[in-house]
Amino acid sequence: MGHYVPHTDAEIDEMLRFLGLASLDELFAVVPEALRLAGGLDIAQGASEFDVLDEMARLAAVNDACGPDLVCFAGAGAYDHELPSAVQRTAFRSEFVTAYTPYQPEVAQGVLQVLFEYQTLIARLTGLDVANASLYDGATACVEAVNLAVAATGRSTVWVSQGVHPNWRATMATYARGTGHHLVEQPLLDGVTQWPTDAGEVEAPGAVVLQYPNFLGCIEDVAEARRTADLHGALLVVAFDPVAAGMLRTPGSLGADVVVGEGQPFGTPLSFGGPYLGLLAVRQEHVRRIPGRLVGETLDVEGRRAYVTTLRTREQDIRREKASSNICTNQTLIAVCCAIQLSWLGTSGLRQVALRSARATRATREAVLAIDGIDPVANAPTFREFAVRLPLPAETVVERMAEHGYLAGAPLAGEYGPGLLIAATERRTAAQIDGYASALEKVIR
Amino acid sequence: MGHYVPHTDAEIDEMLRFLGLASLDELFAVVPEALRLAGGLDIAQGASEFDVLDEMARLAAVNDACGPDLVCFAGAGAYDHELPSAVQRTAFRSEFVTAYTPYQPEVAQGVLQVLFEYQTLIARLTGLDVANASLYDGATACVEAVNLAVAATGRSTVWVSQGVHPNWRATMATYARGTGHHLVEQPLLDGVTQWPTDAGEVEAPGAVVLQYPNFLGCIEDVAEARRTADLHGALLVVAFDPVAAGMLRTPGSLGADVVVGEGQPFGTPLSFGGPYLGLLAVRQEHVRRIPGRLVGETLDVEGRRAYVTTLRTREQDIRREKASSNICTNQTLIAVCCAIQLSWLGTSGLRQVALRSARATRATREAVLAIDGIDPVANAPTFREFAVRLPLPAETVVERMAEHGYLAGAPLAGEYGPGLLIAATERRTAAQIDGYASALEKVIR
Amino acid sequence: MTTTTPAAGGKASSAPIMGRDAEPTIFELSVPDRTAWTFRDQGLPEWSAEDLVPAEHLAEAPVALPEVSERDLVAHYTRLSHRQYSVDLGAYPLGSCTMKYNPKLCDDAASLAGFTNVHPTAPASMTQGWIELLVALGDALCEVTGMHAVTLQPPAGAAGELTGLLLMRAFHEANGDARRKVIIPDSAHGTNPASVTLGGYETVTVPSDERGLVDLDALRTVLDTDVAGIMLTNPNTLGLFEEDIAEIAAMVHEVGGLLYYDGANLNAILGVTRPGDMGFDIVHMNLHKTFAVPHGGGGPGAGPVAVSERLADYLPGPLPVRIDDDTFGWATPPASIGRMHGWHGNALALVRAYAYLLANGSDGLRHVAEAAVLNANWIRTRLRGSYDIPFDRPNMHECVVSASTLRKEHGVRAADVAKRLLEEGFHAPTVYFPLIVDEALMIEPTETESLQTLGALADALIAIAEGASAADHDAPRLTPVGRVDEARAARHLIATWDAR
Amino acid sequence: MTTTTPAAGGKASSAPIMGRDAEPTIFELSVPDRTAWTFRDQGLPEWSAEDLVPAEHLAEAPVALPEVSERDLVAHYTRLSHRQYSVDLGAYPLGSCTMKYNPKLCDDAASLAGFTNVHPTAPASMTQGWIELLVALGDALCEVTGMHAVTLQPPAGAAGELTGLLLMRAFHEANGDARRKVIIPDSAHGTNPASVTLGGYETVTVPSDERGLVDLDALRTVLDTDVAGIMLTNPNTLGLFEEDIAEIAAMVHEVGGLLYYDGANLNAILGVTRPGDMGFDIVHMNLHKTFAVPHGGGGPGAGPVAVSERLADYLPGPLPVRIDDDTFGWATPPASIGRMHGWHGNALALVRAYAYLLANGSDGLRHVAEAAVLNANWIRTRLRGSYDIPFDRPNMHECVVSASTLRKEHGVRAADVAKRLLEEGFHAPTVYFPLIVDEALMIEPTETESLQTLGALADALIAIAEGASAADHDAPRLTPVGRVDEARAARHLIATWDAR
Ligand SMILES: Cc1ncc(COP(=O)(O)O)c(C=O)c1O
Ligand SMILES: Cc1ncc(COP(=O)(O)O)c(C=O)c1O
Repeated sequence: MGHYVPHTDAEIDEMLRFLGLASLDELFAVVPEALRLAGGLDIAQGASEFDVLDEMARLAAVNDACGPDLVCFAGAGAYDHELPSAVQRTAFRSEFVTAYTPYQPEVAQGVLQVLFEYQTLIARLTGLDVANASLYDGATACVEAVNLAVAATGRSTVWVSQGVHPNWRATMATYARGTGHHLVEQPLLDGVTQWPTDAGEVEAPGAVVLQYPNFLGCIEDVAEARRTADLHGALLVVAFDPVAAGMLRTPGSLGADVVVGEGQPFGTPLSFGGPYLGLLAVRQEHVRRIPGRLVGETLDVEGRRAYVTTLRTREQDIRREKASSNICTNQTLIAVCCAIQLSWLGTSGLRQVALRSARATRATREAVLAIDGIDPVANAPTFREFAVRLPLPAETVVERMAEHGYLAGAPLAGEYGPGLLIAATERRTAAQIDGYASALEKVIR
Repeated sequence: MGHYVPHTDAEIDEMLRFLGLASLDELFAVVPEALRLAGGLDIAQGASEFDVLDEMARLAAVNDACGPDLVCFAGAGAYDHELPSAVQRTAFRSEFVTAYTPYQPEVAQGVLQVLFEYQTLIARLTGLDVANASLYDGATACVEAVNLAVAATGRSTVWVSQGVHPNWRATMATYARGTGHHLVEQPLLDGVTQWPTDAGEVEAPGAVVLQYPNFLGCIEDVAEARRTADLHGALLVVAFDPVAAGMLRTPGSLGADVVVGEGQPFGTPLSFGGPYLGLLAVRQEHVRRIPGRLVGETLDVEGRRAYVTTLRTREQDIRREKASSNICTNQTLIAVCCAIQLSWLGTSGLRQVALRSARATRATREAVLAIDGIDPVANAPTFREFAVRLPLPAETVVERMAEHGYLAGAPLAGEYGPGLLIAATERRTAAQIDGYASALEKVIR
Repeated sequence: MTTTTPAAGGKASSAPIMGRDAEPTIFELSVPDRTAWTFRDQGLPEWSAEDLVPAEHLAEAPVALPEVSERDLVAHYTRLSHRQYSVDLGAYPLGSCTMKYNPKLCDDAASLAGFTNVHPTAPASMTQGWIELLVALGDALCEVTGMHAVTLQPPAGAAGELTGLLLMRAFHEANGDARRKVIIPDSAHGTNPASVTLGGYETVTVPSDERGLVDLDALRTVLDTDVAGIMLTNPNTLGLFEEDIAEIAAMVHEVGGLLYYDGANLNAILGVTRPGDMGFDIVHMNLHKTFAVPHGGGGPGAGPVAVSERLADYLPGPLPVRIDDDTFGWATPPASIGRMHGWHGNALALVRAYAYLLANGSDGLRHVAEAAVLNANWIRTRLRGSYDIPFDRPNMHECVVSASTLRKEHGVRAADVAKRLLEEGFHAPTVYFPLIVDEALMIEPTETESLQTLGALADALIAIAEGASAADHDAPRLTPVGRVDEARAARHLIATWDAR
Repeated sequence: MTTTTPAAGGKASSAPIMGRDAEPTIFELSVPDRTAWTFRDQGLPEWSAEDLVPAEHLAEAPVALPEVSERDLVAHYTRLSHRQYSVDLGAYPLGSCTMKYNPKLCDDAASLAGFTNVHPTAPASMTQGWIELLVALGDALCEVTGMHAVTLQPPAGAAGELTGLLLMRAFHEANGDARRKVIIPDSAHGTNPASVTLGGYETVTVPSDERGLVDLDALRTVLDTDVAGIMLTNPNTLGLFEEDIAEIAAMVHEVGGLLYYDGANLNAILGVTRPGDMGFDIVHMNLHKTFAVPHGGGGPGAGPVAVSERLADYLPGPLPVRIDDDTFGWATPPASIGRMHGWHGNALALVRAYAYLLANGSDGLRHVAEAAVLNANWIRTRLRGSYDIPFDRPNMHECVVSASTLRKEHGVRAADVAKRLLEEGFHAPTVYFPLIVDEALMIEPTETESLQTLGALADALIAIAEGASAADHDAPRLTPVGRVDEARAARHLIATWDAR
């Protein structure tokens, strides 16, 4: 039943009369008879909101959710960080949740100002000049960065480190089917990217792309990547972990031209992978190529500070086939969560998240590597995640560890070889880490 | 540590300097040395909000909460009705939650208007002229009604039906220790009150109090109580079940002078008994004796409709020892929930809740009384609740039924004799009722 | 065609974000047969009302309620929320009300299904978590107040006061002496005398002396064996600490009276000093002031009452008790006065208070008091010269200033200052209380307001004083409605939509 | 002393409820060393950064973030929310955006810990509930669109479009024919041509005829074997149903091209007719329009893509699949184009859409379409005479009117009408789109707005037209800020606080 249609039967009649129609069906007279759906849709009739919530609760209950009964040691681009009540309750106020893209700035200063603050925060985390108002997720942000670099350099060959998240590389490859970009993957050696000294036969790259820290948790040498990019006049695209900004040098300070990342660690639950948040920031010189929405500060007629979406001529609705990207709807609400979470953290809190996550990871790493039969995949320094080789398939280990109350990590495959990727955040305690290690020891016996 | 104190050390120093003080301790110089607490409070140091939530979650998890795993057939003044998402999410907006009593009407029109709407809704449900802006709960509302009646009649003897909730009668008796009111309880016969034809030796009553439907779920004859009251020139106080207004005649239409009730069934979860909502409405002639806050419509300087708390001279802050009640803080937020829930129900929805609850109760009653060894406590007609005698202690039955996933009901005692009070709301389905009855059959074997 | 019914989904007329029209009432938005409700399919026989209840009991006509869609319901109340100021929107220096910021963690704690979906009649065996929480909270509150036992039943401060007075009465009656009087200072809150009356006592008022404290000589003259006790709040409602409290206690106890502590101002002394140590026998707390239970636009609150050992046997029951290390249950004291609430009090409010207590801990609570007192002294000192300060001495968590000079010189009253402050973007202080101060403005910043906020508040108050003029009578101008005609509301009472 | 830092706890300056000042930025509210964060005690060795990471990788200076208290954080963002209009505050007739009311039940469904706390790498054995939901949603969306298979990965409509174009490309390449062109009508949304480019195709635009529909003759002239396909939305962006769709489909298929359906306007035809039955091969849906996923101020949304059988093998993977009656898992189609998202798409948005779908059911969805179309026709009819109606014929879920006469006679443009409407308490329609209508005002009331709301909206629009004057250039006046200088923003770009 159309619970959410307010019209009473009397009103429907009144409105039809006003339109000179005899029935609701006549509204669809323009639809050719042959195309009309006979008998209606073959899905169940509507249910009460309470029956619906029961069904949703049933489905939710079937999942093994992270929490006290399944302590999370998985990362691989999706991290189990704290979600303070103040951030969640403020970000999800209905004014933010039920607004559209701020097309009428006079009544959208709320969203616009939060986005302006968000852009500033992301610019600071990346060490670059300008950030946009969000993209879909880390993977698609990486694609947009490559498209920007190719447009800027006019060269469509792109060198991509195999340290970049495999799903992100898969997404880049998929988009490349349309753009025709030529993606050349560069291998890792003991956890960090080996950049070729010259391009050889093939066209020199327009972009050099790496992840910092990379998928295996290893801290890449961004400065060297910068040198590689310079060698070919390519732009340096760094996919970074925003949490690392609490301890490590910013990609911008290391020479990145474009920085992208996944914003989920700041204010967004694991959510089975979405909605997440695509971060993207660029050097000033590339601002006119930046994809998606950008909020700028300006004045209103009375000279009061005001915000508005700007440089609109880059966008699809105006530039159409020549737009810098096709993105329209983005991830604004997740950007709002991110901005509020970063404000909750502040300078010292950001450092604490990084430090506490690194400590938990160090403790976990030591406990896990102390188990014989388990070896590190790489020896390069790591920050908040690390990979190990196990005596039996990672998938099996994950299944068995679940029975002990742990999400053991993310299984590795492909170019990384078999193994398990393990991460620990500021939420993990010594007790949980001990429990994890002893369970793991049992499980691999 | 004081997470919620914003002051930085530098600011504290700056402020102390401004005050010419050397330390925070000096702020308490006026406190005699002998009274200062040495060594601080003997409670744990502060914890992070996440540790606190873990502890709260631990405590919550220890309880057997009503839901799919414990289907609720208990009532006795606290009912398991539906709580629609729209009502809960709207009522708990922070503007309503974090405001004080509307002392500055120009910036409190939100709360004031909702209360004005609430007063109107409660007046309609009771069938009387004016309702106040809430009291603590049904029990204390009953006390306030008696105080009003005694003040109005100048007679301090009060006849109270034993059909009134025992906890409410206990509360009335407790308050009577201070007011000196003389409460005379009147017994039930086969579920309904037996009113004495004359007062006998003792002073005639200033108030006659009954519950409709009463504690055992039986529908009292309010008209007869009215006649009894008239016989003695007493005011008739009816404690009603607001859900009954969806089917039964309103207490006002049956002659009540003052109607009180428990508002929990509309928009408030079971909550282990609080915060609930004290309903109180009176005939116009008693409005100047009404306890607590009252919101009235008026105009602002520009002639726009506005709301404000009114007839303030009745209240403690102005009238002091002569006030109509000592109440100050009331249950406004719960009144907001109630008003929004009643608006969600509307005319037809209110009828549906009553009808569906009565149907579920009828079905439960038939299934339960079909079990041999179980007999009704009374045969008077019931609305949404009924009482039975069991072959073994109700407490035992409740414990055992819990293992089958049911909250069996509320045990009876005292003047009612041993037994179980059973209620079913619009949430109860045929399947649950069948399951309940067959479990009960097993349990009493 | 024309449309007469106002449109909730339509004009955001009442959201101050757009326009300035009033929001229609929910009754004006009602359209016959429109619905928001849905109910689950019960799978039961569809008995009619007549099948279920004898006809003579059935209403002829259904009660008329607003008929709106979920969309209109949400729009209407969301707009009304935009016409409501609140702590979450800014400072709320309402004296005596302790409008501190309430941590959001407490909302989450109070939303746990394991608390909200528990039936009050469920046996102890099924509610161990609840009872453990109540016991732990009670223990902590006893420690904070320095008392021996506590009841969590009273749903607010005034109910706590009455509970205390009934305990006083029970105590004296048990000792076979019928006393008739309870003393309160002239600065006392209105609920105190009102509760005294309900407690069956007669109020005797003692004046304050030039220090703003209880006048000891005056007290001496009213103290006799007919005095059941005295009700005090310390710091008192002027925000001043009753320095002679020990002596007062001795004097009252001397004549066999008891001391009642009105805990509304407890925020000032958390972890610094305790009513029990001052000699009080009975203490109520306003958890909705001191322990961050949000005020909800007027309530619900919670007003637990803690007592010394000799009064413990009279407490209302049942009381949550620890039976052994990990079992909890209920017990009613031998000489219990009875019940002050239909169930166990405002239970979910108690959950919030307990979460707040755990988060702050002993160190945090002391810091709360320090910052609250620091802020209030800072404000008083800043306002010196702009407002009269009748008792210009170190105060505790709040300070009372006066607009009497402003009134004499510019005809600007405390109420005008309050309305002007609304225009400046702050909630107003409490006005005209305590009654002993002419044109009183009672300012309680609370500890959660920052130095920057205090500065802005002080700047605004000073600017108002400096710019005081007849124009202030037109304030506030930028609020959803202008100054409201309170007299008119009382003259032609319209307390319901149907009374219009 | 003076206070320079703005005070979040202080002036409710930005809450329109009081005053009219701007809300400071969070950066202006920052005070060195102030904190809101708390973290649990990990019980781990307190290794320093140097202990954990080689020094050369460590930042010299920490990244500077705002330093505020929880209280100021909440006040700041709560005030900003009071400067934001939203569906929950009132009507939002933004054409093409389907700003319907989003049932609150969906918020509760999407908040269940069993959904929010699941890690995307958790194996199928641990996420059966999630996969079952995705399968059930996918099946329902196939039924609604009349298609065979679906991917839920695309996070929004534009991503869905690109997915569709990449599927087109994969299909043609598999058949060994390299086609270069994709046709779109001149009324198409900007994302269509932008996606065509990203798909590696060249955009060919076909004009609309005097009916506002695709010009068949023009279409015929551009159709050849170099055409990979055509992208249409039906009803089109004028809100008109493409009556010749069957013939168009035949023509396009004739030359071996595919038909792509832009589902932005699906709300109009739910349960009435289906893209699949019209002959479309690929369909994207905007769940954030049709299926009540709230827009979140710009996103997130969800743009699933459904396809006919012959395209199923190319879908992105992994796809959620039913393995047997009660087991679910993942499978990647044999010729999959790859991935369109890092994980499984905007999963929680899919939860909302599924809850909405269950609540409405087949009967509810059809009723949604009927009411949406009824409302849009009612509005168009009411506005006749007050605004130009370039294509004054029965429309579907939205109608496009024009201010061109108002502009000629009064110099009042569509943008001015929009700003005036804000003053009247409504959100504005979409302006200047579709591009083929001069001074376009695109009005989509949606089905959740009542007749009363429509009436109020129409009355306001008519009053604006009747009162049109130069003064309209000063609108809006009663909003948190007045008309915003967009040109200035672009001229001196200030995209971050640090760029000022
Ligand atoms: C000094 C004082 N005493 C008592 C009370 C009454 O408390 P409550 O409003 O919780 O009943 C108050 C509350 O305003 C107060 O300020
Ligand atoms: C007709 C039409 N097509 C495509 C889109 C793009 O959808 P999205 O914003 O979800 O990317 C929109 C959204 O505005 C639209 O209106």
